[in-house]
Amino acid sequence: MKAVTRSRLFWPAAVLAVLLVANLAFTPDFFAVHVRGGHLYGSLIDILHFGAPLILVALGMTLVIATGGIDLSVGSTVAISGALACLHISESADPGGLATLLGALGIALGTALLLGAVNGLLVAKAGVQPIIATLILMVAGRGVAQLITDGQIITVTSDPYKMIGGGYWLTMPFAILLSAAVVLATVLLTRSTALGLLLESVGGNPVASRLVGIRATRLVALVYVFSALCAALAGLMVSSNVSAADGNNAGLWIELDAILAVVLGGTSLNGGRFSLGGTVLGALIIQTLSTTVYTIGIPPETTLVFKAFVVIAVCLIQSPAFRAKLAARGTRTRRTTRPHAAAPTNREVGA
Amino acid sequence: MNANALLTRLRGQIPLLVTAVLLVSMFSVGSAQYDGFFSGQVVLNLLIDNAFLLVVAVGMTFVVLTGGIDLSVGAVVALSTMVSAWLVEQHGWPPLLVIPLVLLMGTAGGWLMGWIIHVFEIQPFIVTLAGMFLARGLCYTISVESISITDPQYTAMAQTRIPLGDLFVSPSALIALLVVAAGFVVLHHTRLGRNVYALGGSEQSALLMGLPVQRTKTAVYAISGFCSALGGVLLTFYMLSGYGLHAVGLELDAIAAVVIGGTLLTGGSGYLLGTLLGVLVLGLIQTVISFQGTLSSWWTRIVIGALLFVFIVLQRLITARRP
Amino acid sequence: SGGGSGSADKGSGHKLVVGFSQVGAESGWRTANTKSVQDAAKKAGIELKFSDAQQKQENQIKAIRSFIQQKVDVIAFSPVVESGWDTVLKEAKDAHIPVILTDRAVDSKDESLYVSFLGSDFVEEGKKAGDWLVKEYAAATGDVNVVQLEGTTGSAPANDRKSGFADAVKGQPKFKVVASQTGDFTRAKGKEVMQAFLKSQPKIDVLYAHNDDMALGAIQAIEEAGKKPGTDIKIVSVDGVKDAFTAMSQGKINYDVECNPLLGDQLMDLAKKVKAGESVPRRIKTEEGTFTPEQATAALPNRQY
Amino acid sequence: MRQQPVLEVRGIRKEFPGVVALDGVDFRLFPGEVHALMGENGAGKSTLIKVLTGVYQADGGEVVLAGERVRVAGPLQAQQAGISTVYQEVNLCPNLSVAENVFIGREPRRFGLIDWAAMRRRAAELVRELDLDIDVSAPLNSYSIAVQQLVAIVRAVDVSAKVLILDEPTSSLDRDEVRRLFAVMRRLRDQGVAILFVSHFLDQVYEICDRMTVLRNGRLEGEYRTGELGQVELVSRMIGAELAGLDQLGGGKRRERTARTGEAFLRADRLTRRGAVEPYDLDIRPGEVIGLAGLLGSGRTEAARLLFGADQSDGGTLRIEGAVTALRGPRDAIAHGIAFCSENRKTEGLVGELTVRENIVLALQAARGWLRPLSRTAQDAYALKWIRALDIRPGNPEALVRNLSGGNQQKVLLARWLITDPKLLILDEPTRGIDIGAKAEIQKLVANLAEDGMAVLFISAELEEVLRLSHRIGVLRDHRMVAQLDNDGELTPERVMATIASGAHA
Ligand SMILES: Nc1ncnc2c1ncn2[C@@H]1O[C@H](COP(=O)(O)OP(=O)(O)OP(=O)(O)O)[C@@H](O)[C@H]1O
Ligand SMILES: Nc1ncnc2c1ncn2[C@@H]1O[C@H](COP(=O)(O)OP(=O)(O)OP(=O)(O)O)[C@@H](O)[C@H]1O
Ligand SMILES: [Mg+2]
Ligand SMILES: [Mg+2]
Repeated sequence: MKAVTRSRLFWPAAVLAVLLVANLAFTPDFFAVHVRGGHLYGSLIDILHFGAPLILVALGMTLVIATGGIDLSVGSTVAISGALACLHISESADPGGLATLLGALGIALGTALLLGAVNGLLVAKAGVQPIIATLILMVAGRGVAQLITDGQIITVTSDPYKMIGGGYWLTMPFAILLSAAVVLATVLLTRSTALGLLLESVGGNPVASRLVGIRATRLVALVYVFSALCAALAGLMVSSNVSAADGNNAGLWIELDAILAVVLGGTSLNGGRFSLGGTVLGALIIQTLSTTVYTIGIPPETTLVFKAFVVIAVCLIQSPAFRAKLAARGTRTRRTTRPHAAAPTNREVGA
Repeated sequence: MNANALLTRLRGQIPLLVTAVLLVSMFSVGSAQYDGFFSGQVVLNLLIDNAFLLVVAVGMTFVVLTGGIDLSVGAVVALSTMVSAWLVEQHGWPPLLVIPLVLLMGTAGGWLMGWIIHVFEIQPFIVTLAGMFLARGLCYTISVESISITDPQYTAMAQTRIPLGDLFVSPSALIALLVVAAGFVVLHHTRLGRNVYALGGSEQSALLMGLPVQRTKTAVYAISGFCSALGGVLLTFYMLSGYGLHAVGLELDAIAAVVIGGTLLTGGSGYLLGTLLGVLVLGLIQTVISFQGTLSSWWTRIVIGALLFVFIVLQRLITARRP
Repeated sequence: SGGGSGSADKGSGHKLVVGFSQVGAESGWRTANTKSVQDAAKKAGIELKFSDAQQKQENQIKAIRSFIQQKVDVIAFSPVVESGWDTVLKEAKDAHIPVILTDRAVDSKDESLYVSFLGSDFVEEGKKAGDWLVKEYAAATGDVNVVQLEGTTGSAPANDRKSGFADAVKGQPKFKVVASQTGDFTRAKGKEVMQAFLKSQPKIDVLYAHNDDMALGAIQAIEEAGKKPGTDIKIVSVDGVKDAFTAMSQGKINYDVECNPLLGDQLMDLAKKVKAGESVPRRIKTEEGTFTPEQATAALPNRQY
Repeated sequence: MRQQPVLEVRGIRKEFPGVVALDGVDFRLFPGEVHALMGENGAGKSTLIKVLTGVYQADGGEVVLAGERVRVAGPLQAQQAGISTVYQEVNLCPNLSVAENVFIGREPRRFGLIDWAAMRRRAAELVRELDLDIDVSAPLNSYSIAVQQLVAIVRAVDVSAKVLILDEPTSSLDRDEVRRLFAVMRRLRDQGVAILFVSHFLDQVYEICDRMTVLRNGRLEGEYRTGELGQVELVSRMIGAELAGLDQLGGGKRRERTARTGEAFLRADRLTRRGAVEPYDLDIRPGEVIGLAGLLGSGRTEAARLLFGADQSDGGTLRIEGAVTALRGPRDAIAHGIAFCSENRKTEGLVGELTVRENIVLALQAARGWLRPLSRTAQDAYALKWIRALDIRPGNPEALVRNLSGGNQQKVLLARWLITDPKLLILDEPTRGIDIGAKAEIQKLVANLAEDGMAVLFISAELEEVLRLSHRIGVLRDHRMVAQLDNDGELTPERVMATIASGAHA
């Protein structure tokens, strides 16, 4: 039992479970999953489905944060990639064709690669502080996305494109499968190679890492590229889900949610140790929270207050210091039932 | 003190100098480019229009120097405007009571966040993010509409112009400069200020050296809360309204100003005067954009990003090249 | 300025300069609005100083200040919010620059601060949507369950469209707003929220969306739930963008209240008149209609945005 | 009847997850004495000190201060109660100036504001008392770990407390510095200050201490007068076994050295870096141990860093196996088979958040590249092998390095480089904070590695150690290599000291 609670994933998982169960109280068939029209249908599926892009973005963010950085530009990358893909499809002669789809994916991911490389170079080579380096792209990138869409919403009708974010495969939303695959690939990439260890080392102690011969510059730059690719994939998913690209609003504030997901998952913003599983749980917590707000009908005016209390509660539960203090308080109150031991003096030094 | 010591200390100021020089060059380019740009009033307007940002950024500097971050500032600014407008307009409270109350509220909120951060060892990012949600949420629970302020004392503060020769400044700009001066003195000439730096250098060391870590940390967030509330008060002078959507994203502007000013986000190193420069840089970019006057919405963003890029890269290149 | 292609210059011998401060570019509607203003200025031979405030009132105030500094002839702007303009408008007045509001009013007590207000009335839009609902369900006896997709919390169109709608259905207890959440004016959010509604609400008769984008997102959610938008769930929305008209022509939206962004020409006319010293009405409503699916189908080919 | 102890603990117990660090320890400290706390690496010395000063809260037992039972809530409270401490790892703020580090928390003030001029002046005076010639307004991190240690001592001493605790203050100091420190300690003792002193150098302990308390595995072994207990007996109390002979303490005879000939593995020609080290020549042959001697700040570390590419040289040439090589960074050096074990394990060495196993394999893994991960079995094998070989405690490869005792951390760092099987091993103060048993092991290890053909560059503040191991000794003074001495069996520490002092070729 103790080993279970001490696991890094225990508390995020517990929080997620509590949130889900809380929903059950308001919507009795919250956990029900039916098959409707050949698709799985239910609130849990929705949470995974709408959480998929956030999971992707947070995944990239986790690795960035592991190196001690932060990436604010993911929201803009989400917008740009969706915009580029939809623009390409809407301008092509054969919007439903597979070649068009591949072209769209290529353009979107290729551009993301470039954007990530710019971030990476600024941070790793030029030594600009990550928050500022990526802030540049956050500001400018949104403009670029608007430029691409001409400030309008580009609607596309392309069945293969629709598949990415809104389609189903083997009764499951394809987006869920896709992000599960990416999560799996990332876990494999970091944990069955030495990448994870090297990243944690760079984030934990950059000076020492240089002295053991880790190629920190390249590693850090790559991490930003990875983050941009994840964001681009998320952007494709978001735009595909609604079959439209919205340069103005796609991915707005997703960077905050992504960072929050990472932190809720138990990864420290100071860099070092990271937990991909924790991040996935963190993202699901956030998505479940939104769904909870919708299903239990919290009025929009109080949504934020509600969120604030949930976030603080979640953090407190996860905080070992809080639990220790709670436990101490418990034993102390139990003790105070008998009169104070007559220790001669028990003063606090210099208090 | 010998010349060597002087040199080392001067070398520490180089990033600050570089930033200042870049700022001046940017202003010169603007002056050469646009009519009416080269005027004292444009400079003063930078202060007038960014007074509240400046105040908020001063508070943020304290937090960032300890290695923390405060995401709640924008929302606290909004809440301050909202509470001010609500109490003054809808409950008829006198401004002289409302303003101290709002300042107290901001300080207490900041203090509470700092306390949670320290005592329960939760990352500042989350605690202040929750603070941000809470403050914005409280705005909406007061009202989702904006409340305009017609109180004569507020309007007087809003419309007073203090002449400086041909030019003028607003009282808010002076208050902001005062806050910068006070912040400077506190940071560089008081124990609290040095403890802030020590905390940013190494929290564990600060603890082992017997510094009042908890007090410093809560103080820093309380200061940031106070500055946000004061920023909110200045914003009410500026806008004469309270609104839950005021100052959206201000936290990023404030952090950007602090970091552009040369403060390390990891804490322990930076200057308050750098923050002043950082705010001026952001303000100047905005001014250039508005003088440009033909940029479409998206080009506005792209150009802001590009200017920021050029500025940051030059700043890095020049400071990195020194031996 | 001056010189160049100044064929439109008359009388004073220099081109009319209008400073226009736009809220931002948060939606396709806003972009169409911007474009219309820019095109109209070009057409009318007016030099336009355009500034984008990125949704921030302080940026708009700064922009207006800089217009004053640059001594433009007329200032026009779409206020981000209604309140808080007195100071800067007074400065404009002191500099003898007339101000025209577009799209949204300001709540200033001092009427002399601006000369005219040109634009839509969000409350009216909400009311129109509500009126249609009342008429549509005049015969219904049972409860009519309405879900509402609100705009960005706190924004003026969201506030006004909500209260206008509420006013219109107030007298009729059969209309029950069973769920109301913000969809942030976006398709993705509209879809997400609607999906949650469909699961948590056993019976939904009507969807009222504060803009078309959210309605379009919601339509997808409804379809994925195996229901027919426009039939199983009636949809009423605001804006009248092209995509919505397409959806209407397919019977997926039942009623759309237009909110016309194309007020550029009107604005330029107004600016010229104001500069020439002619008296202008204080309130000019843009030409806005309401659309049923039939009207929308007919209008679709000419829809510009 | 003796006077009352200023500080006394009874039955202190401290438990960390999985480790009982202190188990019912009693300890008394009297005014006007220097008291040594002795024990192997991981015995619980630092933990006891941290409990005394409120960094950790004890799980049991009591602290009595001047006759009163107290709960020390934290270092701040401890300081206010008159306990001044230098912790084992240098715990100062690297970003602040030396003067600030000395005075922070008690800065001289005028009109409520810090009096910077007075602060700098007084700091300069204090620093000069220890014969340190440094610029007190420069940031602390521009100085070597030894200087930082001295600054920490200056700070603690100046507090003029009732109790002064020094946890391994001499681990990177050379003789002269130690002598000056002892002078200060004696003066304070004579003023009635109680001093708690931790060191693994037995000579130092016997020189300065009046009494000692021995810990073993977190338990109290006993309290003795220095005169009562001989060195051999002390060691056997510490390790809990009879010792065969003093010889094994590392004080024994020098090893036989067969002079090495042949091609140099590495040859430096007028290698230099401005402001760090003047042009110097050096060659190291396989199987050779070259020692570097010099006073604190003489440039030993900086000379070594050039050979590893940790700093870029700006003059001279470096030949590796005969070929002129420009090292662009540590990575290059590692690729050429060079390893560098830094003197500053906290900032330049370990990644505290990672486990012992991960820290041990880090350099090897970095050299292999991320695509060729060491299998978990291989990692475990390496970790376990070196945990056993160096007696790293706790012997759990999954323990976080941050939670290890100082000496054990140092062993982890050593293990990291030993598994890379380098051709040239640069060891900068490798025995810093390591107990005498382990020190002897490490010395034996280095000698054996050299025997097997590894070239070693050995830097240590402990001259005897350098002499015991090296074939040749480079002497540095004021950032200049002033001599290279053959360790021909007649070389004595005194002669090396004389060379350092005169700065001339011997
Ligand atoms: N924070 C901690 N968490 C877990 N274990 C710890 C922690 N601090 C110390 N320990 C363990 O407590 C034991 C005693 O460590 P301590 O640092 O007191 O040793 P020490 O006697 O000072 O050794 P050294 O001579 O190497 O400095 C060690 O086994 C160490 O691993
Ligand atoms: N009097 C001094 N004592 C100590 N360090 C000094 C002194 N004066 C200057 N320093 C600086 O401290 C730094 C220490 O250099 P380095 O680390 O190379 O020395 P070292 O010989 O390895 O000595 P150690 O590691 O024992 O401190 C150098 O940059 C040197 O300039
Ligand atoms: Mg120790
Ligand atoms: Mg050294």
